[in-house]
Amino acid sequence: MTDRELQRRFEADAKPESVNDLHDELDRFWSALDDVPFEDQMAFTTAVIEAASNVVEHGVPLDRDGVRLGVELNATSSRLQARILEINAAAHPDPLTPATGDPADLESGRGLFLINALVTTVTVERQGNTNIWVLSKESVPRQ
Amino acid sequence: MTDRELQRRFEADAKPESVNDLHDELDRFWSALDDVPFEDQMAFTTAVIEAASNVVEHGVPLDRDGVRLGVELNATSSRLQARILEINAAAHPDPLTPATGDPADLESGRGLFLINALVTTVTVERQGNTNIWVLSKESVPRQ
Amino acid sequence: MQFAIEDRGTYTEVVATGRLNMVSAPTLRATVDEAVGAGSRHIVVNLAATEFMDSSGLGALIGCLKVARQAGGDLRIACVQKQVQMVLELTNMNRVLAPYGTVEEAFARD
Amino acid sequence: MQFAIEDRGTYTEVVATGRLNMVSAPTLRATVDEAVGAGSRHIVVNLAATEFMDSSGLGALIGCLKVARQAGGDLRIACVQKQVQMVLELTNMNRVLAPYGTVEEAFARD
Ligand SMILES: Nc1ncnc2c1ncn2[C@@H]1O[C@H](COP(=O)(O)OP(=O)(O)O)[C@@H](O)[C@H]1O
Ligand SMILES: Nc1ncnc2c1ncn2[C@@H]1O[C@H](COP(=O)(O)OP(=O)(O)O)[C@@H](O)[C@H]1O
Repeated sequence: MTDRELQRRFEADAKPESVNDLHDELDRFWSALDDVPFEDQMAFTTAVIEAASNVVEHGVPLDRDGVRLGVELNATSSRLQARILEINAAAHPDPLTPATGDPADLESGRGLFLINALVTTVTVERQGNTNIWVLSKESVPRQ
Repeated sequence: MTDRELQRRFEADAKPESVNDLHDELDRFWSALDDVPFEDQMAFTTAVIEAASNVVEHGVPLDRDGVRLGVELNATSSRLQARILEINAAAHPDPLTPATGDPADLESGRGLFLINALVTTVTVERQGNTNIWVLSKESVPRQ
Repeated sequence: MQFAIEDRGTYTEVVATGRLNMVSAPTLRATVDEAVGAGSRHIVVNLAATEFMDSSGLGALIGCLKVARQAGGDLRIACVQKQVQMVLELTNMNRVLAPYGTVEEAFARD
Repeated sequence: MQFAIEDRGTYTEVVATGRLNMVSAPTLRATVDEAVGAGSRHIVVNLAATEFMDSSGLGALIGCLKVARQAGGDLRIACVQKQVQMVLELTNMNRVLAPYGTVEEAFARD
């Protein structure tokens, strides 16, 4: 296993079409990183798209400039990480502790449930005018 | 405190307007039971309406007859109980364990969260072609 | 549930009467969309006669808040009854939608 | 994402190509609504070329299943790729929407 690190940054208006642009960015990320196991790519992409879709669907803008969606992708030789930024958005009512993923508990919103089931850790924080979700997934490159 | 018991049954097509008819039925239930503390009426009504709305919104019919919404209300001198029936509906993927109500966890669907926060116990079961939610709330009549 | 729109000069008042649930939520959305479309920027939803609100109603209010903010304005709520207060508190949404005691107070300090 | 409708005699095939996400979900709904409105009762959604599905896409499929059943028919899915299979399994929705190996098999035993 060789040491390597790759970073990418994406930013766009939080509108549905941006989710497709982000998906294209993720596809390019995996092309640049051809040693990530396919199962990990699939799980990580799904979690990032779910989190970004939530920003588009639920983010409440602070003003007429609307919410911006930012995504920072980072891969090292031990893990994949995405920071999903909900920029210029109202604070969440509380520091949100995402639901823990009990596979039998379909009732608690499939999006957040999937995110929790697909990555290793999820944290949520507020910085300035931005809500940030950090998704991390342990993933070791194929030999 | 006097011993007393009251039962009511409601059934209608699972369509939005039925939620208003059910709400009228709940209002009549409280009129017939004028010793239930107002806070308990308010909490219980909210939980029953949330559960019934979920049946209308999410129930998947087995055939063209569509889903029917049934509600059985029961009050004794120690508790309020509602059985919410999703009749002629697809089985839920698993016996559903409703999310436990952590007030800081806004992320897991406000409807189910509210139900769990407002009543004492929630159970879900399947019988024949019907999914059943049983909501119980401890409530002692005003003296 | 019925909705009435009143132009109050510096703000628009939406008076909501009845139950804010899955039946009436789309009408609230349409009413506020129309007000914002017609140029209203500061909207106060008067909930004095709203006897009941569930999570669909709350979702509609938050959707309306988005529409108002995206148009460069804001939406506030006033005169909530006990049941509405209970739902706002349990969901912690009283931080995003803080209820004002009277309609006049909602934009008084802007 | 693109959708194509093919009349196969005893059933209608909807071929979905691309990503089934929040952008394309409403189009799937409209496509199936149209097919059911035009009299189709047995619908097979061919997902062979659907490389990705998220919870919005899954929600749309379930909505379409409802529409088909309410019209007295049914909707089934066929030829799912690995990512779609993963989402169906994690959400346990493979019990409500069990994927068939081929489009022909979906209604073969009815
Ligand atoms: N970025 C966000 N901003 C505000 N609320 C959110 C956000 N993401 C999720 N939520 C809340 O959490 C709930 C559950 O989300 P999710 O599981 O993705 O289901 P869905 O988005 O289909 O409702 C949402 O309905 C919403 O109330
Ligand atoms: N009666 C039901 N039948 C099927 N699925 C349900 C039912 N009730 C709830 N659900 C599932 O649980 C999720 C969360 O429900 P809820 O907390 O009420 O939020 P919402 O209905 O706003 O999405 C729903 O999105 C749905 O996927």
